[in-house]
Amino acid sequence: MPIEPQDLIEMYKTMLTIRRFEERAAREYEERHIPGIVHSYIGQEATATGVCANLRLDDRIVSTHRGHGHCIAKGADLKRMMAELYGRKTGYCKGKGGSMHIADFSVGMLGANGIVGAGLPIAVGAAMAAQLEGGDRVAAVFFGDGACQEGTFHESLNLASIWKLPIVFVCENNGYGVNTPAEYSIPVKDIADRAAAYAMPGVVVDGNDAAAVYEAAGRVVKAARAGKGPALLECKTYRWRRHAESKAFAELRPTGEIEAWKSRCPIASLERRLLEEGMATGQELADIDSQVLALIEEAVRFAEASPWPAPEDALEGVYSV
Amino acid sequence: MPIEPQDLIEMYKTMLTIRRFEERAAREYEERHIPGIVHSYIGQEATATGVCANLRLDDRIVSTHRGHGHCIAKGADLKRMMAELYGRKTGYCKGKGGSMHIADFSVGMLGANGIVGAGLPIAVGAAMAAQLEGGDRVAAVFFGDGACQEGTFHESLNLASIWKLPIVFVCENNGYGVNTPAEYSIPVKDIADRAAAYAMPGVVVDGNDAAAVYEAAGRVVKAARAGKGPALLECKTYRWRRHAESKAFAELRPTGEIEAWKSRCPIASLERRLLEEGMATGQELADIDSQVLALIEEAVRFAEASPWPAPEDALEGVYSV
Amino acid sequence: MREITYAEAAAEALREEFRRDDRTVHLSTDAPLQLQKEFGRDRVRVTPISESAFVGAAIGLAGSGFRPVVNIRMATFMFVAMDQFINQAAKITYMFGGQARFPIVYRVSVGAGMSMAAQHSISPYSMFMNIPGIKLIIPSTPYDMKGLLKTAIRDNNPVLSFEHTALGQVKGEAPEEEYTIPFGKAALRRQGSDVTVVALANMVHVALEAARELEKEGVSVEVIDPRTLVPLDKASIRESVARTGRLVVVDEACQTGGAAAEIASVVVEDSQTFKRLRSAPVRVCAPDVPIPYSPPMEKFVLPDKQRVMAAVKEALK
Amino acid sequence: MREITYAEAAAEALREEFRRDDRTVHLSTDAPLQLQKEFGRDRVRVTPISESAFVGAAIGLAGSGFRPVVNIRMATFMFVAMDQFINQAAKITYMFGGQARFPIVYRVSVGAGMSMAAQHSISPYSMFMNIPGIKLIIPSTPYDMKGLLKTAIRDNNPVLSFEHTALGQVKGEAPEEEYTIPFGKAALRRQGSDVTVVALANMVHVALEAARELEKEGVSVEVIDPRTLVPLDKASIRESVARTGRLVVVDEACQTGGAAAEIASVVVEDSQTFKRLRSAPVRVCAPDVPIPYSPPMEKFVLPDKQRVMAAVKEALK
Ligand SMILES: Cc1ncc(C[n+]2csc(CCOP(=O)(O)OP(=O)(O)O)c2C)c(N)n1
Ligand SMILES: Cc1ncc(C[n+]2csc(CCOP(=O)(O)OP(=O)(O)O)c2C)c(N)n1
Ligand SMILES: [Mg+2]
Ligand SMILES: [Mg+2]
Repeated sequence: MPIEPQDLIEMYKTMLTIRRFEERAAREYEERHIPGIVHSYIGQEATATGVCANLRLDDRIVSTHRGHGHCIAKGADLKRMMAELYGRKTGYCKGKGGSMHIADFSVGMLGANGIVGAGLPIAVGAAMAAQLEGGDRVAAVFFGDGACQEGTFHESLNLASIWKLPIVFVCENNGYGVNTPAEYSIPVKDIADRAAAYAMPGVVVDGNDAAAVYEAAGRVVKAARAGKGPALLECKTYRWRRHAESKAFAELRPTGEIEAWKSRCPIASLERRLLEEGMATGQELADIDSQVLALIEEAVRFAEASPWPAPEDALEGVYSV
Repeated sequence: MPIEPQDLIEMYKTMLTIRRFEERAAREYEERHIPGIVHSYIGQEATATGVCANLRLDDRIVSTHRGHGHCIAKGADLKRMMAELYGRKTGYCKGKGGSMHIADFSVGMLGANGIVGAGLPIAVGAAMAAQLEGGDRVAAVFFGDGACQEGTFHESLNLASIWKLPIVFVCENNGYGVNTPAEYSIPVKDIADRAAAYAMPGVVVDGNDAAAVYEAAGRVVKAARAGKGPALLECKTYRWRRHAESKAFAELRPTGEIEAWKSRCPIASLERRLLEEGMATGQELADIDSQVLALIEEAVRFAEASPWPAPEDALEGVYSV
Repeated sequence: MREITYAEAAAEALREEFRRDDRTVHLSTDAPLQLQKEFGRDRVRVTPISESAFVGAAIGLAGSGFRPVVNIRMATFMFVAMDQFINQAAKITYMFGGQARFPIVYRVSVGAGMSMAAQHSISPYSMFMNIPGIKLIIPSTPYDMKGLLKTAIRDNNPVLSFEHTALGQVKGEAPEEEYTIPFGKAALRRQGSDVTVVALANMVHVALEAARELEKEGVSVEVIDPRTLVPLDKASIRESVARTGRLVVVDEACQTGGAAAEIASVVVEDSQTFKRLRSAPVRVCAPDVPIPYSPPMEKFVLPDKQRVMAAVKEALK
Repeated sequence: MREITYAEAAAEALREEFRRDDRTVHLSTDAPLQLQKEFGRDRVRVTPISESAFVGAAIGLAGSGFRPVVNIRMATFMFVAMDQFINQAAKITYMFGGQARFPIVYRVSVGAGMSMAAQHSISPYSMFMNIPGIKLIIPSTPYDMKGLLKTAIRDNNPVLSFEHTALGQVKGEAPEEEYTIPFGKAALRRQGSDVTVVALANMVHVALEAARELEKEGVSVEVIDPRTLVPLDKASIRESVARTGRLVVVDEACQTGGAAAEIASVVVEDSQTFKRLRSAPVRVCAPDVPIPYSPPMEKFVLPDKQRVMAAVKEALK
């Protein structure tokens, strides 16, 4: 199916929302309105966006420590996200989870995860649920290049393959696990090459090109819906900021490399395309940005205005009734 | 290097030693002289034998729950092995380990292991030691087809590859993990195909042909010694007996299949070759068998005559001094 | 009443609950054949030896509306999947603010005594007691196995069932009629007035033997089986000790950092109970060694009737 | 005396021991840069995020004559490699009958207080106390960090070092001269006569604060820091409680099944000490919840000076 202008504009808006959310989260972290740790998704927006644009509300995703982008792309509410980062009672997790644990089961976002590689088995379970339900739901799981050296990567892809589960494994290869280059940790050229070890398709895509991700993901999602089993989609991308928003994490990557990737900004390039192909005017895009900024502002105000959890709230909710 | 008749005869003797040891262990288990659990290596003798025939005393191996064959092939002492099975003080582990934990560090046998897949990381460490030592030692690690679905398989092969460690990963594909067929658990045709995911050579060999194993292992061991890094060697073989020597383990494999593999006995086929190619006479082979049987008998007598550990010995040896 | 084995009790519990709720699914490296026959290979699924993957998959299943039962077989195999238990299953209900429920039953066998050596002879429940978010059951009889397991399958939380290897073929009464056993209610296995013995799993039987023997010597022993470790029925234990004034805890796990330490602490830290305590609590556990293979040594490390009797006498001094 | 930070103390310990013994090697997902500079990328090796592989590789290295130091970073990452700790590192010395030595140091950071949420705020030492075969150190000062870590590197067994996140930049005295600290000897952090407070890691400082405050109120608190949990200096703890007659244990891990339960048990089960105990032991721990993210809740669950003071007063009642 050829990509519609409307889809591109939607994706543009989603990416911009992620970008603005992350910029704001970084600022609020810097100003100590957000405690703990925040892993910025800036630079990788096209991946979550392109993949999730293929998903329905009833499809399920599982995310990582760098999960804000996945949440937004899957349709999570900015206000409740920001409130969670602020540690407020109105946050998605009532302030119990924070950045690394945002989830919104109502939109099929089954949770970020602070443990590298831990989301894959959980997503396999979600895909098994989809299979047992008998419909055409799918699951998608995001993880970094670093996670591909964890045992769970291997076990999960294998399980999904032998059971022909409707799941897409989305590797966001941003070139580094903290400061360790992917080329150091991974002896094969493309992580997607590993798909062969599980008899599933492995696809490499430019993770900074939303349209390309959308199309590549579209093909594997469609196959998964049709009962043809899982796939591994490797999106080559880059994070612009340090590993996490804290000076405790040194930035050891070469400056030139960071700048080079910034010049390949996924949002700017989609913007160029939209303008060049006449799918949107500069004014329209500026309007989108204003809308997005307003939403973010609203989210921050919501968070600020939200009550703190009572200290004793900590004692509740360990078990479900 | 072409295989020498003497090597074949040595391997014949090793295989026969394993066979006779296992036959006797099964009988002693049946007669309750051996407690706990015993996983028989019968049918798979060519694998341990062919691989270890390429190893020096100072090379190191790591084994599995089905480890007697590896011990014997690496040169462990039958008396101390049998004494360990008998739970005696003179056993390799002073009666503390039993069948699943026999080790003989003096011959580079770094231990059997009751946890599927757990030996691979340990062997990677042994290979790293070899590399740091700067000589040309290698490590080899044995594991089953079932272990290839554990996360440790993936992590270990990857680590060995990026560090170009001198190690051979020997997968003994006997077609089953307990009663689960390898084809059920593994979506690729050959486990060796997975080597590509770690940019290392993957080799498939007839695990019932000692000479073939010897030659295939020889090539990858040589490469490892030369600093060319690791390899994955898949030996296709079969176990003749149930998963373990206890009726608690049902035998669910098709009878025909078991019989078919018995007709491909690794020992009988090497025997045929030795005779056909005139490398040994029937008498010579019968003499070997007698010698082997005598050694096993001696091992059993040693075990029987050995003292039990004192109950309080249990309290000693948790820590090294 | 009808008698069935501990293993049969578990099978019955599963069959009944699988019939009752078609959102139940079963995962294990080897499927229970009867269950698979009745409910099919899809719902009763054989897994490869990939514990992290299938322990975690159960979480995804549960979070998607299913009620998985996972048989890990021996408790020791949990360690290759430990992150999925500790950081995922136990924490996500809380961490996600209660958005979703995670009804999962993980079954594992524990205990030693079969010369399986250190790796395969472990009773690691105490470590999960320190990880809030998973309920822990520890059936000691066929009756309890069935009733606790049924409650576990209906519970909306991860439940870990510690089932003792040595009890598999042990028979006991269990009615044909439907029943469940509530969590957090200890069973009073025997009434007594001199000493309270709290015992776990197989040790319940050892404690009862000791109690019968001691009765002949004129010592009246009360035996309490907590049945579930999380939640723990502190009230019953304290009430009993307040009455007898003496506590012995019997567990075959290693002593240091074991459940026995928690049970002793629960008793002594309650000032009302503490006041009534007439002698130092005694723990009867395995010493702090990996369980050895050879029978004389293994027998030596596992608590037995003699050690329990000695401990009771110690408490009576 | 010279002052250095807890983090610097660790770096010094490593540097000195790496100079002393060229069989030492270092594995971690991110290498300590100074150490790597001095000893090279081969001996100070960066690993992929493959904890099972490199935790296990350390065992193979140790069994082959090396002395690996592995920095896992946060304790929570141990769980993905748990089998290698529990079934391998801890057991093989014993299980192999002592044929080989396994000198390995595993370093992990523990503790909460940084709004890192449940997965990254864990203090799981008690579970390792129940697994014989690994020694456990828990330094609370720069001096101890250096001395204990040096002893750990020279020890011929697996040692797990629990290092508190909040202490990294805390300064303390440490001599330039070579020293080591023996395992199994508690540090008496403060002498007192009314109540014995046994505190772990960061809680040592909280306990000391509480003790200073209580002194103003005329209460004399003795503060003991066990320094190592395995081996545990039972004698010093019991001796102190026998003198004061009262015990408070402070630990920020969750209460149930924690180290505090073991310490309380060690005290009460000793009949001489029990006899001198004048009130119920009190545990001051985190309640049984996963550690929450939001500061007001996190602050609420972590033991603080007020709770310690209240516990001391409770013990004095
Ligand atoms: C099991 C585990 N080991 C280590 C860590 C610490 N850690 C957090 S993020 C990270 C890097 C992950 O790299 P990658 O998977 O490429 O994701 P990215 O951060 O690049 O998005 C590491 C090592 C962890 N959270 N979990
Ligand atoms: C982590 C773990 N899971 C499960 C088991 C139980 N188990 C012991 S042997 C075995 C089968 C192993 O199959 P394979 O690796 O093919 O070796 P084989 O027995 O065929 O030699 C299983 C499941 C175990 N020991 N460890
Ligand atoms: Mg990355
Ligand atoms: Mg097999």
